[in-house]
Amino acid sequence: MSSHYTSSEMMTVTAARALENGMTCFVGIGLPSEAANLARLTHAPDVVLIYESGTLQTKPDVLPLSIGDGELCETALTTVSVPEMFRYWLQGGKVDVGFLGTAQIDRYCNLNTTLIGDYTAPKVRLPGGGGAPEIATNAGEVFITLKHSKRTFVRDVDFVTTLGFGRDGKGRDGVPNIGKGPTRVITDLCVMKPDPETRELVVVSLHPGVSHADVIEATGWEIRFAEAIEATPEPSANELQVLRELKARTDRHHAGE
Amino acid sequence: MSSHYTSSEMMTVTAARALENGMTCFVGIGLPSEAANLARLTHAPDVVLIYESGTLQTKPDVLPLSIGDGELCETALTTVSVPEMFRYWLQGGKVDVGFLGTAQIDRYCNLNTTLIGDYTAPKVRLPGGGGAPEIATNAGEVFITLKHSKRTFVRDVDFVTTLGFGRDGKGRDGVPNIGKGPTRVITDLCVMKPDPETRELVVVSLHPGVSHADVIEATGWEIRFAEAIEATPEPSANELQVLRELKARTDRHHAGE
Amino acid sequence: MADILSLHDAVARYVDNGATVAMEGFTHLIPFAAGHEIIRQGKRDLTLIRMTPDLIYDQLIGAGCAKKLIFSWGGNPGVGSLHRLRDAVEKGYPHKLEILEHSHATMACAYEAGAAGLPLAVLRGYVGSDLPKVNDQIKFIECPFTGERLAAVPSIRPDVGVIHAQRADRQGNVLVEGIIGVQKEAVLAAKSSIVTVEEIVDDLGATPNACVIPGWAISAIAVAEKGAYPSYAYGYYPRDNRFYKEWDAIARDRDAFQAWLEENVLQAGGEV
Amino acid sequence: MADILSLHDAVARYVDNGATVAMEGFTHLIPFAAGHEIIRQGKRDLTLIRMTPDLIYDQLIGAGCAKKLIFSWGGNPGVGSLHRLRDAVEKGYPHKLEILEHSHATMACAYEAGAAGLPLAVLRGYVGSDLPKVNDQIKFIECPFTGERLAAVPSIRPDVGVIHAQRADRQGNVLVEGIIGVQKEAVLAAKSSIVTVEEIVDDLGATPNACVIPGWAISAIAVAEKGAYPSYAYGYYPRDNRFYKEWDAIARDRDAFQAWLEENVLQAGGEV
Repeated sequence: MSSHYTSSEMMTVTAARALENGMTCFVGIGLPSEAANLARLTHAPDVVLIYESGTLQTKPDVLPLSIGDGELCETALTTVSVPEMFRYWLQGGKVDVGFLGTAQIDRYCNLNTTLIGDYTAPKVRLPGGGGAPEIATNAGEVFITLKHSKRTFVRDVDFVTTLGFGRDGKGRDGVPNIGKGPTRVITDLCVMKPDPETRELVVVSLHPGVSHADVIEATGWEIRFAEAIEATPEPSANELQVLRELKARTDRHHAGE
Repeated sequence: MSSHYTSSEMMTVTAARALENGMTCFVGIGLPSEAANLARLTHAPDVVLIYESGTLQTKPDVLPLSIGDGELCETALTTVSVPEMFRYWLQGGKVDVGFLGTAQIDRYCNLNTTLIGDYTAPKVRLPGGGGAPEIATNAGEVFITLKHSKRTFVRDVDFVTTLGFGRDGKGRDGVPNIGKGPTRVITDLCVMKPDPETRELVVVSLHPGVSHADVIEATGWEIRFAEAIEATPEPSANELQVLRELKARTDRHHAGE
Repeated sequence: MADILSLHDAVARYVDNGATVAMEGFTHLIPFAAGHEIIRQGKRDLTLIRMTPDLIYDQLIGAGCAKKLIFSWGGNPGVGSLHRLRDAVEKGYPHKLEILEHSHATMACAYEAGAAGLPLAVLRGYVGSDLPKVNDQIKFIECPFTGERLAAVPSIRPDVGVIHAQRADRQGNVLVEGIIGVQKEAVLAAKSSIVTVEEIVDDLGATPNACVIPGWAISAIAVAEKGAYPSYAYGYYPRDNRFYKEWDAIARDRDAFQAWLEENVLQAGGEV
Repeated sequence: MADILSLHDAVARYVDNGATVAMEGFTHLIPFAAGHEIIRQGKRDLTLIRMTPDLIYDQLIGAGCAKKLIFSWGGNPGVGSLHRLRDAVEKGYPHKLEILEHSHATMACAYEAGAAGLPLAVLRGYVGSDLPKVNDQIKFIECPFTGERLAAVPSIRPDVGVIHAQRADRQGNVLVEGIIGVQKEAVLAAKSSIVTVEEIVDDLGATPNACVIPGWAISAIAVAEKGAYPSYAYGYYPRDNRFYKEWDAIARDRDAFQAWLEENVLQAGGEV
């Protein structure tokens, strides 16, 4: 891997590039928020960012630590109540893309943020669904970004908090008035898309310096690769600079400086 | 009838006195609005007036011509959307009394503001229900005020736009989560209340100078009188002065002066 | 992203003959200029939705634009009847008008449900009323938790939502202030939307929780100065209550109405 | 009409052992001072409702006040786990905690329905999710107009709603500004309500459509300066993100938590 950027930066830049200028994006906290704001500060100045705290069309100067940081409200076009956010803006069909992270994902893009183990006696209790279950079904499509590892990429999630394509890939078939679901998953190793027929995730692009074996090693099932696999373009100098400045500003801000 | 006030003034003052200080009142336009504001300007300064236009706790200096005059918003504590008004404030149980007028009323206090004649071939088409159907069921109780005549007081309304106690007086029996319905009807001749058993309207108080015969003559069914009928107290000099000033201000305002 | 168009072009692009149109503004900010433009363009067979038809729909109905009216209170506020509406309902003039009648609470909830992308609205409504007997869109459902019987109606999802607002910024974001009625809902529930505004400004000057509709949720913005007259625009001009009273005589007479329409709408270049 | 009380008296009057309590504030305006007062008064067996339990419920759970938690996202935002919550769920410490789990959209709609006096909320939710398998309050209904299958949940109608706001006037009317979350709904849906405020002023200084809750819709107002700290109050003080990060180490260890609680809540006279 090239030494002038990290694999995390590669992931964020690739995720950012997935957003097109002018899209309305319902943004999850953490990696999605980082990517969405990078997009806004580089190639997509008119991307509309919406956070579930009710902040519409927000342009934070530093990345929020929480989904409801003051920065999000102060730089928003307007701030609505949380019921209105979920009813009028998300369920009302105004969101092009939901951008989500997750703790666990399976081969059919189902997301688990509820727990590891059994529901009544969890091994690890995770935070829960939050906005994700309805973002994933009410947004036009869904992008997912997370780090690649055998712990996060599992054959079957322990719990379907949020629908990808269900346990058999057919979970959206015939369901009216929902979005098309996950259309890409961006990790620190590669980009994956669901197979148009089976909905199983397929690697379509490898990041520079990443091998097939690296992805196989980090995935909890026998991951498939597209026939014509692409090389993910490297981050540009400008993208890296903007991202690093954003993260430095953010760190200073949250350290209370 | 005493010559120093009119029967209309008698009606308005009596209707105003029905409101107690501190009540929250969902106000219909016209006579109810006149009475409610007179109450606020005399014995009930802390009565909370709510209009269906979304204006909460409003204190208009002149009577509104429409339910959404600018005066209502400018003097309100706050103005909410109309869905919020009907959902959170009325249906949510925050209204003590709904104050309504009507075109037609029957012996069981059912109100008709829809039409005279048959629905598909109306003799006279009236404006319709507006807020009344849900004000009458979701407010804690209902006051009604209108001028007394055989045309308005009919045995059975042509159409039940708004529930009093139904065609048989039992329309509220066993219905959960609704208010107790009409508790008094104030006209230019008398005050009526529903019989606690049958719910049929009974005259409980006659205005000064009004005879039993006057009421019988103006009512479209064999109206009953309470055994111990009271004499409605006359308007005070202060009430008359405040009412006349209010109406004079209002007339000047709506004439565009 | 909203296109900033002339009112003529906005109406020509989005209001088709036969369309379902919701023109809202609860007494305040009634989009009269847009209504007049629809009349001038001779649109026909419209299904008109509005809680309070008011003078704007009296004019559209009298001008022959409407096939059907969905409403909840059809009077001239504080004055009396809407005579063009009554003439259409009672006498079928200028032609038959189908009506579908609700209560305010129901229409407000149906707009809310439309904005929320739901197929139905649920409310504690119509208890003991005859309205469900004459409106077959009103059904009743049983709450699966309490067994309570509640009213259900289809949500309102018009082809076009039309409102008037105080101002837009150059990106097409709109501020609505004062009595906000169901205006936001009428825009969000509709497939397309037209917002007329008093002016376009650099900065909306909105407080954090003001009623602002983002430009990307609107189809077209058109400047229409005094576009809500004879209703009013909070912060701009008052309601012309005198005109509302004068309307009674104008609309009561078919010829007087036609003369008024000719002079003030059809022969007028733009907004009255 | 709201009584203006001390925070001690407001909590003593309205929060009973065994009550169902909703303390809301979506990241912003979290009513920490009120939470600490509930801990100090040793309330027990509470059913705690909150979309994001956050540090405030981590503290109440760790202090042994809670019997049950109804929530939709139980993490320390941007930091990680709520360790007192996890200790209760995973290990039953300090005692067993029953949980009932929703999504944000559902809880927001359930608050909205509670404020609207309805027994249920209806939404397009939980499609394909396993949550309905572990939460028997989630049912599905069929739209009588379209046949669409929609989720239904009971509305939220707590015994007590507790929020923090910027300011009240002397009549007890309250202004909430910035991220308003489900705060208004939590007050309106509840049988009783407590609103803590930064200050009481002569004039709220609210614009026409600001989020103002009238005093007659509130049970008690209590002044609690910095009452939302370490969350924030728009226009007053920022979120202490550093404290949120430090909380991870405090809450991870039972003894460290107990020491923190002793020093900052139990031995503190009033608000931290």
